[in-house]
Amino acid sequence: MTAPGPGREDFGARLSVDRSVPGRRAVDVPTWRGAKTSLPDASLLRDSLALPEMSQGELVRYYTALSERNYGIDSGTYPLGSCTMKYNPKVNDLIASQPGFANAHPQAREEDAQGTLRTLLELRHGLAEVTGLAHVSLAPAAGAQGELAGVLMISSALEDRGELGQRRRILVPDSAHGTNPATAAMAGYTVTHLPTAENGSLDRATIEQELDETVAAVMVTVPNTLGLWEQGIEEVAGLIHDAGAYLYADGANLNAIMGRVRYGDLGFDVAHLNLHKSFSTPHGGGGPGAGPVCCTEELAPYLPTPVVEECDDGVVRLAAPERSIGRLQQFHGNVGVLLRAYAYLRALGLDGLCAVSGQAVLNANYLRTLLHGHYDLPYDRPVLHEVVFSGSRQRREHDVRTYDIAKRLIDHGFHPPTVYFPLIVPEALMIEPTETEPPEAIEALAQALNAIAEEAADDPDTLHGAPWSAPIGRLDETTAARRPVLRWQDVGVSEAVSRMSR
Amino acid sequence: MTAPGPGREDFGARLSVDRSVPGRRAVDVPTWRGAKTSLPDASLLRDSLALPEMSQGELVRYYTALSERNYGIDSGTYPLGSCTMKYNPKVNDLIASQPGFANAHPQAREEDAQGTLRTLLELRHGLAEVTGLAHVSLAPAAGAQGELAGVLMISSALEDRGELGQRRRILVPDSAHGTNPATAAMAGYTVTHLPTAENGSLDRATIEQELDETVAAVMVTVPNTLGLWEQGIEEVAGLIHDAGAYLYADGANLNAIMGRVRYGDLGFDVAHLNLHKSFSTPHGGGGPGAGPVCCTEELAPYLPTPVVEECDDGVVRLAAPERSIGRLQQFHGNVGVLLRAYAYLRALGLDGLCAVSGQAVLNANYLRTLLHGHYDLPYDRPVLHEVVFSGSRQRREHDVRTYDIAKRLIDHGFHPPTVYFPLIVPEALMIEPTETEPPEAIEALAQALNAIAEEAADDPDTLHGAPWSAPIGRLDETTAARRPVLRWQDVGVSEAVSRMSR
Amino acid sequence: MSSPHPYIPATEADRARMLERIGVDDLDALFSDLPASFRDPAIDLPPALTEPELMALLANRAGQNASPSRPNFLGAGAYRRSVPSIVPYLVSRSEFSTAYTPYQPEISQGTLQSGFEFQSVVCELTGMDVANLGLYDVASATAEACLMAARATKRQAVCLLEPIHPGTAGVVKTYARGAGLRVDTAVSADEITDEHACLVVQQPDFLGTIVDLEPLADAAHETGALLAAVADPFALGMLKAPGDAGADIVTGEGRDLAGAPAFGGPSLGLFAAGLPYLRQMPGRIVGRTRELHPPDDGEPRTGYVLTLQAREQFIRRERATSNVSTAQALIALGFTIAVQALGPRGLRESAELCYQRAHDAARRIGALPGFAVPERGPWFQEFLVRGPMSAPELSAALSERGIAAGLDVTDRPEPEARDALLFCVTEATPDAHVEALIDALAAIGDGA
Amino acid sequence: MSSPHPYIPATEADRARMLERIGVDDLDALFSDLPASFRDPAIDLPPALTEPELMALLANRAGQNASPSRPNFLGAGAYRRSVPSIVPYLVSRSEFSTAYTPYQPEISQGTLQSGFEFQSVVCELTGMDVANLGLYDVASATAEACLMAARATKRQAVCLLEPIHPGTAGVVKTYARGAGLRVDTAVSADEITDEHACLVVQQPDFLGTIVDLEPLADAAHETGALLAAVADPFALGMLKAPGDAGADIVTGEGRDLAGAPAFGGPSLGLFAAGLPYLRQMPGRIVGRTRELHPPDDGEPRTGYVLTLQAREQFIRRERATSNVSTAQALIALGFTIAVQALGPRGLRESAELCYQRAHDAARRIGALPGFAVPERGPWFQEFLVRGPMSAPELSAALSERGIAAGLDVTDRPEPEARDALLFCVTEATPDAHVEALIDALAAIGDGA
Ligand SMILES: Cc1ncc(COP(=O)(O)O)c(C=O)c1O
Ligand SMILES: Cc1ncc(COP(=O)(O)O)c(C=O)c1O
Repeated sequence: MTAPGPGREDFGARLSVDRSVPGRRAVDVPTWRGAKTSLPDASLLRDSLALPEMSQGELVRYYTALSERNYGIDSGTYPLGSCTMKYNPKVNDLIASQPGFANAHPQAREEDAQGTLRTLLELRHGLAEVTGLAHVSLAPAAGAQGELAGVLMISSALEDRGELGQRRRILVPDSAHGTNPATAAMAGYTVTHLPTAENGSLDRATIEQELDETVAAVMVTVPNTLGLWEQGIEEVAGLIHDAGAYLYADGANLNAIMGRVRYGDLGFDVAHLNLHKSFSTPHGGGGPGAGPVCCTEELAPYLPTPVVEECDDGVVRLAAPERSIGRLQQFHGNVGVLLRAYAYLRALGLDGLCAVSGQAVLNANYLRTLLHGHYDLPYDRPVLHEVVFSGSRQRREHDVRTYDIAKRLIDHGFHPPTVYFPLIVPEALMIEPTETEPPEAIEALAQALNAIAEEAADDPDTLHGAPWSAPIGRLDETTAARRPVLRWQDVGVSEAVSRMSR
Repeated sequence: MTAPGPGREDFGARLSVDRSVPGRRAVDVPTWRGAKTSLPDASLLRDSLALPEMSQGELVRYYTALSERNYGIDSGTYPLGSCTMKYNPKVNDLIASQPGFANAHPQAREEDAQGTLRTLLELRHGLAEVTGLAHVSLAPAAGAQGELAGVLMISSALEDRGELGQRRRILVPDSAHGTNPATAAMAGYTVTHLPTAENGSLDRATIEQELDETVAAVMVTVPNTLGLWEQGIEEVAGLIHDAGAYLYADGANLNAIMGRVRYGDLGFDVAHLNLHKSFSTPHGGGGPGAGPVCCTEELAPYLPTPVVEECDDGVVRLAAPERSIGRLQQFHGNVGVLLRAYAYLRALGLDGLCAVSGQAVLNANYLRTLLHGHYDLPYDRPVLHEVVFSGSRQRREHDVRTYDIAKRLIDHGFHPPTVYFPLIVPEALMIEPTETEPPEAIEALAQALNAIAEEAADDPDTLHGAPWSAPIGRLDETTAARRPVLRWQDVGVSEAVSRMSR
Repeated sequence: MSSPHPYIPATEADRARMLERIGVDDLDALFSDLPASFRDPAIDLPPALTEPELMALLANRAGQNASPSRPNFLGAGAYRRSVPSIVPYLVSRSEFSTAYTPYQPEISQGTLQSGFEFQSVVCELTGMDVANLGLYDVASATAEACLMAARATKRQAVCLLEPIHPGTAGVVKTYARGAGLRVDTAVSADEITDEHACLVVQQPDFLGTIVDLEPLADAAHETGALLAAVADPFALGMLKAPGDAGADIVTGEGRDLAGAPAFGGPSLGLFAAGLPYLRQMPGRIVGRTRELHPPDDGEPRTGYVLTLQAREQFIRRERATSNVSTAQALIALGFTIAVQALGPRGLRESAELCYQRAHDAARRIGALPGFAVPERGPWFQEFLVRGPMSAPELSAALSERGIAAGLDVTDRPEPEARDALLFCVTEATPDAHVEALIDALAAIGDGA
Repeated sequence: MSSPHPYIPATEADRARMLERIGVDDLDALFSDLPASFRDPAIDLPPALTEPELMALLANRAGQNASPSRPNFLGAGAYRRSVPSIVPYLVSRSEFSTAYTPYQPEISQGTLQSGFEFQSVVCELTGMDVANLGLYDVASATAEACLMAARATKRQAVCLLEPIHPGTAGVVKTYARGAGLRVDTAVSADEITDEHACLVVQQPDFLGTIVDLEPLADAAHETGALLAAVADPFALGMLKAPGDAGADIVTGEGRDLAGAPAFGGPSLGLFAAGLPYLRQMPGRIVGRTRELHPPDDGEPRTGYVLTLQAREQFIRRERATSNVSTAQALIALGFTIAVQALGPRGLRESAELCYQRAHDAARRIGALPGFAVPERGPWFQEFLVRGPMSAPELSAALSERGIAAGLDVTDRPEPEARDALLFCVTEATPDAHVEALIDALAAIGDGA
């Protein structure tokens, strides 16, 4: 708790450098008492380093105060659609921070890291079971890197088939997350956007029309970003394979279907998962995550290096698949995140995973029902893990944007949902409660959103100026981009920082 | 961060039981799969247990929100006089929580606990050096228990001298902390209060007058609770000893003089320290603390059990002094706190301890100077670790009490100082900045207090109603005591809690 | 040190500026009251360590204790528990851990509301009307219970029923001496007289046996004494609440549910009593109240304050109910969260799991040739083991095999304890440790 | 499970109520879109574990790794550092750790303002104008640097100067393939041509040598290529900032200053560049701004937002500068706090301590009969050791003695690496470990 001062404190204006006093320090460094080696030539050395100088207590206070200007999952409901913000079990953090795990060196002999490696092996097996795709590399650091891995694996397979030169297109639904087209482009492909049909699934006719010998792959998010099942995906898989292309699953929404249906069974060739979503590892304000890539036998030789394998001697090792696309990380991926995901998997088991997907879906539908009528619902069907409303009516009738609605929700004590995504829903409000929200929280959220819908009619200006009760008011994002101030020096504080000279 | 809802949330009205839903749970318990033993007779077993039922995420949110309704040393300046709220180094917590320390069993063979025991031994030596009293027991759990130990040791010594029956009085200055007279009474003594002289020290004449063969001991706080040195204490010690009594040091204010002067050298027979103050271990919202008792050779045989000693075989053991007053704890004291205190001692060394006392005193005098003239200063002299102002002028001229001033300080972002103590200063404001506050914080505190002094004149009602910006407004303490509501059941919620039946 | 210590912000330049403002020449001037002849004594302390050096030193020290993964069957007052993972995280939040005693309720609602939860939990577990915010440990809490009983009954002796933890008995004696109380020990409730302020009974007793408190309460009450039960709060997950069996005061040790044993402390003394004793109780108490000045358009909100302080030393001084000030608040917070995490079913299931695992281990040990498990009645988690050699020899033989045996209780007067070690198995004792123990005992039995 | 899992609040009764409100009969109805023939496949997963079982299992697993207290001289991309004690505590505060990417700045100022601090620290250390919020790790950051250089120069090849970490080179190749870039490796700056978008240089290089970047920058710039330096941010505590030596892009690995190696990750890719490349940069960037609607009586306050997002995938999609979304924000926070805790003097002193300790160890090893420490120029914390036997044999001999030797680099082309192990000693390598190594090497030398 920071007791606020009278008046409005401009906390953001006081950075570390503004709090710095030359000569203060937060930790001491041991003195070297042995024989001294002369330093390298001065031309190789720096002669100044302008960093803030604070005592330990001051630094702790500064970052404690900063933490209090943040909202985490422990602060309350965090219904960001697609992001799957669920409770992060503390036990997972305890487990990953055990010295035996934390201090394992990435270059250690495999015999010296069997505890970690066996755990990763079992995670690999677990993910294979859950996805129905038997082969897995845990290397990708996040979803987007998992996508890159999957698409590059497809490139390698096509190359081995001699078709890489000809298959230069990847089809991506217009409801896809931005990482999908961006990944396809990074992997050198042209992106063709597939329109979403009335029912919220892919438009079969367009796919059939687009599928030809120039298509390398179709990337589909299942369930999709509308929170809906891709109807007929198992048949589309057949069409795609018939056309010689591969079917990629963006598995970031696995949490809706865990334990109930599997990508491999439906005909997907490769999928990535977002463990930092479905498997509850903390998102850290923007990572670290982990985006394992899972695939069929056919694509297995191309998996990124390393793959965890048990050898005949019972030792678990890191292997480079035969025709691997190569490395994605200097070492072996975000192992600390993978350990947490493993702990989560073991805490739940199959019944637990089904309970997760079941409750996640029930919660989303409950919210859908409670909000029904107050906001437009472009795809008015039972949903899976999330539901996408539209603020179009509020925009049209009261000149209130979804942006305003989101900001106002902050005043009601909630983190806002995802807004303006998926792009195909105008003024989108994409809400994912997840299974870890109690029904009372969903009811309170619905009540707040419905109250805001009323306010939009009665008192739109309150929404336009919101939030009113956050640590800071609505911020000027336009000027931020137009005249970027991106570091201390840009604020003109560099001279306030003492420079240490040799 | 908790984004506040619109309107005033009555957070305090929603206890765990109000959040409870029958059937929820925050942890699972393993199932016993072995042979079953029948339970004891039903008459020995309970048939209901009315506790709240919450999921893990809900419970974490509840206590996270509660933490945000608290102010700790990491939140800002916490200038409680006498309480010595200084920065608590995180490294000490890390050290004490190492599994090797944390999991040591108190009944372990001493050979199995040498890491802990040697550390305690070195702490014991360090405290002996710092106090000039060579013999130490680390057993007392807090200052008050240290006092009890010291006074009982005096009783034992008197008993051995055959004077216990006759020496039934203990002299305690009127500026003493309440634990001093309470301890004397618990140990069976009659308390005689000694008035404070004009200069803020003991009144020598009264002491001389009171000192007779009915006096067992004089308990003196050095420096005293006015933040002042007890002038002539070394001479008073002589008088006391001449009268056959013992001189006890309440060492809770050791932080002002660490490294500069020692109780033993001054003639004290026994002293307790408050490690959770002087040695920076976290106070925990009311403990745990540690109140080691240190004494002369003469009193050493009476120290509480255990005392840590190195034996001839090099093994460190727990010993019962010859004529020990006995145990104060089932086991060996608040060892986790002692480990933190040891780490603090080692991080500082002698130079560091002197730097601590020096800066603590400098900070208190700086504050004294900055506030000078704005509040009455009954003892207008340079102070040591703390300074005691009086709000008498504000009370008299503006009907503003020190209570109001303290509450208003909350609106300025500070924890208030200690108020109404010591009892000899009317409307006391007892302020102890400690050495870990940067000068800027002291300046800001002085500015706030001086602004409040002005407000007292210009706008006393703002002070009467303060605080205005805290998580909750001024509370009705009178009703709380008159009609005590001390647990859930008193609020009438017990029926809301599910009862578990066998 | 020319540059300041990391814990002390002020630099040399800061100091110069401050001294100037104060109007003194140097720091020494501020210490001029201290008697010159005693100033700056020679103090022998090891030199300061930087943080990495400090961490290395104390990692090393921690490694000099027996490994925490070593099989350990010690109980006797400190029990290995499965502490829910959320406890250490929440307790370590510095808003809780670095706060002082909540003297300013408006910015201490976290500590205070948690304290109200604690009191409620303790009342429910013990079956009592009121609880305080906790005392140092079970032993000092029991000592305070005796002093309170003496105040309430105006009697000058207390009676401890054996077997009681010697540490508890010891502290009662220390405190009783100051208060001028006589401490008697008894092996049966028959020994209680109308001189006794209270009968103190441990539940389960020191040798692990579950005690039927009702007849003891009746016996105490018949003489006008109170019954003070010293109960393991974890065992109360399944055992009858002492209040329901007639206890007037209940104390207990809360440390183990809140965290690791830490060589015995920080501990947590639980203290609960019947309503008649409320104003006689030692320690701090939180009460619920409301805001004084709600805004015109609002209801007063609910808040918590320290209350009934007229009992306490800082107001009542020598007439206070106790001298206690700083107690064990942070451990109480951990205890509260742990109990609430387990909840009513979890607590019951854990207690039963503990019971089952201990009995299973005892049964297997009793079946080993040369070993016996003498019983004294129904028991909870601790049992006596008598082997084919003397108790110290058996203990040493296990120690050689890397196992910490149960406590040697041969010197106890109870016949069952003769030549016996007091073993403890809880819900948290790893299975592998039990297996290792049984293998080791079998091997020792074979060798004997 | 009839009762809900601890992670899932809703009870059976809650579910019934919710289903009724939704208007469906059962949960299955909500899954009716899923193709029936594929529903509820057989999935083979081990049964659920309760928390105590889970903790026991994974404590056991952690124990199957080599003990963390074992002497270890591996570096080669992951270095043992003295992480300030305040880092793990602050980073673990769940307001930081359980937040999402800060899409809603008003309630994410903690993440955002810390991010601004991070960018500032990275700019200062690297001597660059702008930095992003971090990428996955040094290797993928370097790959992104190559892609950015290719975009900026419109060239189709990059040149890696050896010796460079093989993991870094590997990731560059993976990314380059997708982007259609050729990856050349060179042993000298002479090999750079005007086909190359950039010259990538590691500082210190893979074998530990400190590189003089200025001539390399000049060589690159002469051909119109950029210089991308892959620099150890810790070494930058004493080494010249690559920006001051002419680098256009700087990447680096931030993991080790922020915490333990954790078998290589989570890592933290640092990415900084000159101002001209700002709008070509991958990843998130925080900018400083002000409130839009201050109250009538107030100045607009300062706040932080994600900015320049028009580069990013969620707006630009296939035309984005990178596909990166989730990165390593929490590690960046730890890095920032660690660097600020050390401060300018601490960072310099730590780097010099590391340098001195490594050189002292190397000197002592080089003095052992049978051992040599071939040097390639000034070096920082890693050195080559050639012993009286082959490198794998030496490694195995040390391993038998409980010491993890330096990395085997015999297969490197550099002549000094032949038959050599790459040892690493840092400021945080315990003295006792260095002593143990020297003793072991001496004994091995005697035996050979
Ligand atoms: C549907 C979908 N796909 C892909 C991603 C990318 O995952 P990451 O942020 O881990 O790179 C996300 C989340 O950002 C997502 O929601
Ligand atoms: C001067 C003085 N003496 C004694 C005490 C009692 O110490 P404790 O609270 O640790 O029992 C205190 C603090 O409360 C104090 O300030």
